Amino acid sequence: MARTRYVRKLKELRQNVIDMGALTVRSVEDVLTAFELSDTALAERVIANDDAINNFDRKIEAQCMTLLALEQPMAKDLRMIATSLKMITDLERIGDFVVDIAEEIITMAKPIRIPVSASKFNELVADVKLMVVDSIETYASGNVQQARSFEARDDRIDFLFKSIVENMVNALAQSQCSTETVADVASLLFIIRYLERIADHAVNIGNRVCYMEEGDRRFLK
Amino acid sequence: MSSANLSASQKSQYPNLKAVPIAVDGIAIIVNPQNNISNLTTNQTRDIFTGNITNWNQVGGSDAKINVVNREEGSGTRDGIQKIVLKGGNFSTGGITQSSTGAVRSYVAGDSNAIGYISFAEVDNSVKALNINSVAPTYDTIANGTYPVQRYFLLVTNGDPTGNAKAFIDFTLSPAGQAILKADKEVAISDVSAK
Amino acid sequence: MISIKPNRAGRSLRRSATQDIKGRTIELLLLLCGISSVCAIFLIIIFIFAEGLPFLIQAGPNFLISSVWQPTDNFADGLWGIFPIIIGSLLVTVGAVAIGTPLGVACAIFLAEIAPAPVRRILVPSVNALAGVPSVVYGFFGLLVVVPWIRGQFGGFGTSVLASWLILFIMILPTIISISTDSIRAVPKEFKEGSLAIGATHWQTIRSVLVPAASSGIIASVILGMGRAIGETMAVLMVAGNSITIPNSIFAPTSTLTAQIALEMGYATGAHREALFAMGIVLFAFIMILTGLANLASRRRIAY
Amino acid sequence: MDIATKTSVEISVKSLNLWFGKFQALKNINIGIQKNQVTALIGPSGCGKSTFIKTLDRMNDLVDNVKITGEVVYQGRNILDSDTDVVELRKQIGMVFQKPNPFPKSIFDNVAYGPRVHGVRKKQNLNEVVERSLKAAALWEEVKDRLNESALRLSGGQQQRLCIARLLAVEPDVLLMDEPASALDPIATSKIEDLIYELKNDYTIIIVTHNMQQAGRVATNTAFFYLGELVEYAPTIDLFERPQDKRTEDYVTGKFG
Repeated sequence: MARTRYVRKLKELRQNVIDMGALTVRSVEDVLTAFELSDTALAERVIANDDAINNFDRKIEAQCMTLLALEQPMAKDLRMIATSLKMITDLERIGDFVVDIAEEIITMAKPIRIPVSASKFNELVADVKLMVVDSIETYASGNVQQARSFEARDDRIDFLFKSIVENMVNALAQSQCSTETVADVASLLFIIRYLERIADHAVNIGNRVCYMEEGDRRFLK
Repeated sequence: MSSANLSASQKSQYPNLKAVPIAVDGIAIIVNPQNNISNLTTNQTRDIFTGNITNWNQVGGSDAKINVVNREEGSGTRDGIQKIVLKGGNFSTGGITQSSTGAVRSYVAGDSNAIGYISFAEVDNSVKALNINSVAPTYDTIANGTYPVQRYFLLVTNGDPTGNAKAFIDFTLSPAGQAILKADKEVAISDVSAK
Repeated sequence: MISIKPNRAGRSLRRSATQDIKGRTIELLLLLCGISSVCAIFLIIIFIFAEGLPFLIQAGPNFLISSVWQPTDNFADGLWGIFPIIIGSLLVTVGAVAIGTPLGVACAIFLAEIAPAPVRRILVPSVNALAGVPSVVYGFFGLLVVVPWIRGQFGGFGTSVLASWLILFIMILPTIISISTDSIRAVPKEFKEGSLAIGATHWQTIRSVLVPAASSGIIASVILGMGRAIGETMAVLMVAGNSITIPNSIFAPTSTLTAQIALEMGYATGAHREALFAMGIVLFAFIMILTGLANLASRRRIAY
Repeated sequence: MDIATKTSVEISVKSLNLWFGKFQALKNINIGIQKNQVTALIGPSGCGKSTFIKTLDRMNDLVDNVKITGEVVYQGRNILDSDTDVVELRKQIGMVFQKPNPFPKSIFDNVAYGPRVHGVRKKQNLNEVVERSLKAAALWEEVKDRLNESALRLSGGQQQRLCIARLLAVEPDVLLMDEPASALDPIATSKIEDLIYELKNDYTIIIVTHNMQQAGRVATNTAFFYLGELVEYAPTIDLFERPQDKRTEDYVTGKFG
C-alpha cells in the first residue's frame, strides 16, 4: 500500500471524528438522563463536558487543514475530509444545544413535570437520542442505507415536535398556571425545540455520510 | 648495402666509410611489351629522360607521347641512370616518380607509352628490356662490360670491417655467396672482366 | 523493527591512510599517462623542428616559393623549392574533401535517417570496416584499376590529381560517414519531433534542424577526413605520380608533402634529409592552420 | 457522463487499438474530445496516454513496428487512413513535448520555422506571425528586444512557451501537450497553465499530465488511462471528487501498489 503515512493520518482523523461523536452522544444521553432524573449536578457536569467537545472540534479541523494542504486528497479521501470538516460543526452545534438544554434543566423547578402526554414526549426524546447515536454509527460504518432513513425519521420528529408544542400551548391556554409553571413550560418548549434542532444536525450528518460514501451531493440542493 | 657510389657529402660526413663491391647490376631500360621499339642509343635514352625527346616517333616509334617513369631522388638506380646515361644532366620534371622497382615495373607493364628503368635482375615478362646501342642486357654483356648501363653493388662499413660484418663480407665474396647472387641474376664480381 | 544501520561503534569518519594512498596513486598514474602522451607529442614536434628548422631558416622563403626541386647533392648547390609539392598537397586534399564531404554527409543522412533498420545493420559495419582497410590496399586498387582507367579514358600517365582524389575521397568517406552519422543520430529526438510536430516534412526536418544541429559533429568529421587526406601517404604515393610540377590539369601527375617525404627519406642524407624535415614542418603548419580554421567554423556553429 | 453529447466534438476516437510489436499499448479506446476545451489525460507511467496523443497527430509513425486499428475521426475523415496527408494533419494538430525542445536557432527563427517550411518567405509576414505567436504564448514582452538571441539562452519555462509559440505560428486547431510543464519549476508551470487556460478559447487542447492538480486546474474534462485502457472519462471535478471506477479511485487517491 502506497502512502502509508497518509493512510494512517486519514485513519486517525476518522477515529477522532468518531471519538468526538461518541463524546457528543454521551453528552446527549447524559443531559436527557439529567432531565429525566431532574439531576442538576449531572446537568452541570454535562455543561463542563462541552469544552472537551469544543477541543475536539479545533483539533479535528486542524487535522483536516493539514491533510488538505499537504496531501492533496482526492476522491473518497477528499470527501471523507470534507465530510469530517462539516460534521464536526454539526457535532459542535449539538454540543451547544446540549449545553442549552442543561442550562434550562438547572433553572427548572424540581422535579420536572411534563404537563402534556408523556408518551409523545418520551418518544421524541428517544427518537432524537437514537438519531444522534445512529448518525455517528453511520459515519463509522458507512451504512448509507441507514443514513438515507434519517430524513423520514426527522419528519416523524418534526411531527412529534409540532404536536407537543400544540398540546402545550393548549394546556397553557386552558389552565390557570402559576408563574413558575409557565416558566417551566417555556423551558420545556425550549428543550424540545433544541431536541428538534439536534435531530436536524443528525440528518445533516447522515446526508454527509451519503456524500462521503457515494459522492451523492443531495445536501447541496 | 648501396647501389649508388658514395656521394661527396656522405664521404665528408663519414670519412671512414669503406665500400666493398660484391656484384655488378645492369640497369635495364624497360618499355611496355606492346611498344615496337626494341633498341635505343645512349643519346636517345638520355634525351628521353632529360625531356629533349617527348614522342616515340622521334625515335622511330608510333606517334605517342613518351611517359617517363623515374625513381625517387636518392635512389641508386636513378643515381646510376643520371651518372651513366644523363652524364650528370638533370631529369625532366615531366615524368612521374615511383617509389620502388616493383612500382616502376608494374606501371610500365600497364602503360604502352611508358619508359622506365629497373635493375636487370628484376626484369620479367611483363615488360620489355631495350637493347642499348644494340646490346641486349644479359648476364654476359653485363659481365663483359658491353652493356653500358651498369653499376656496382656495394657493402659499406664504417671503418675496416670486423667481426660479424667482416664474416658476412667474406661469405658474400666466397664462391657460395657469389652463387647466391648469380641465382638472383646479379653478375658475380668474380665474373666481371677487368674494367 | 530491524535496524538496517550497521553498527558504527568505533568507526572513525577520518579517511584511512590506505584509502588515501590508493586514491592518490590512481590519480598519479592517470596524470602520468596524460603527461606522457602530451610529452610524446611535444617530443615529436621538437624533433621535427630541431631537424628541419635550421634548414628552413637557411633556405628562407625560396624553399616555399621556388619550383625547382633537385635536392640530391650530386650538384653542389641543391635546389630546394617545394612550391609545386605544397600546391599538390593542397589540391589533392581540398579536392578529396570537396568530393568526400557532400557524398559522406549524404551517406550519413541516409544511414541516420532514411535507411531502414536492416539496411543500416548491414551498411554501418561495412562503412566502419572500410575505415580499417590499410591504405596500401587502396593504393594498390588505385594503381590497378583507377590509374589504368584514367589513362584509358583521358590519356597521359593515369597517375594524376584525379586518381589521388578518387582514392582519397574513398578513404576519407568512412571517417566522414561514421562520425556524421553518429552526430546526426545524437541530435536529441526532441528536435526532430518538434519539427515534425509542426508539420515540417522529413526532408525539411533533416535540412533545417537535424543537419544544423549536428553541424559541429559533421564539421569535426570533415576535419578528421581532411586530416586523413592531407596526412595520407602510401595510397597517394602509389597513384599521384609524384611529379614535382604544378599540375596543369586534373589528369596530370602531382606530388604531396607526405608522399615526397616518404619517397625520399629512405636514401636522403645531409641537407636533403634536413630539407625533408623542413617539409615536415610545412606539413605540420598546414595541418594546424586547416584544423584551426575548421575549429573556428565549428565553434561559430555551436554558438547557438 | 455523456461528455460527447454536451458540446461539439473535435476529435472522435472509436475502437482504437495499438500494438508495439506484440505488446498492446492501447485497448479499445473510445473517446470524444470536446472542441475548445482542455482535456487532460492522466494515468500512471506506461498507461498509454502519451502513445494515445501521439496517435492523434500520427507521431507514432516514427516508431517501428506499430500496428493500429480503429478510427480517429477529425474533420470528417479517419486520420489513420494511409492516404492522410500527415504533414497537413500536423499543421492542424500540433504537439508540444515534455522537454522544451527549441531548435538551436534564434528565438525569431524558432517561431518562424513553421511558417517558413510552409512557404512563407516575406520578411514582413514572418515578422507579423512571430509577433502574433509570441504574444499569444505570453512571451512577447519578455523577448521582444532579443529576438535574434539563441533560443537556448531562455529559461526552461520561456523555452516551453517559445515551443508553444512555435506551434501557434502554424495556426493549428488542436494542441497536443505531452506533460508540457513537468520539467519546469512551479512559477514557470503556473505561467504555462495560465497560458493553456487562455488558449482554450481558440484551440482544442489535449494535455497529458502526471500532475493531477494540474489537470484539475486547467482541464474541463479528464480521462484516466490505465494499462492501455481508457478507464474513466468525465468532467474533471467529477473524476477527482467521485470517480466511478475503483482503479480511478485508487489512482487519484494515490493508493496504487
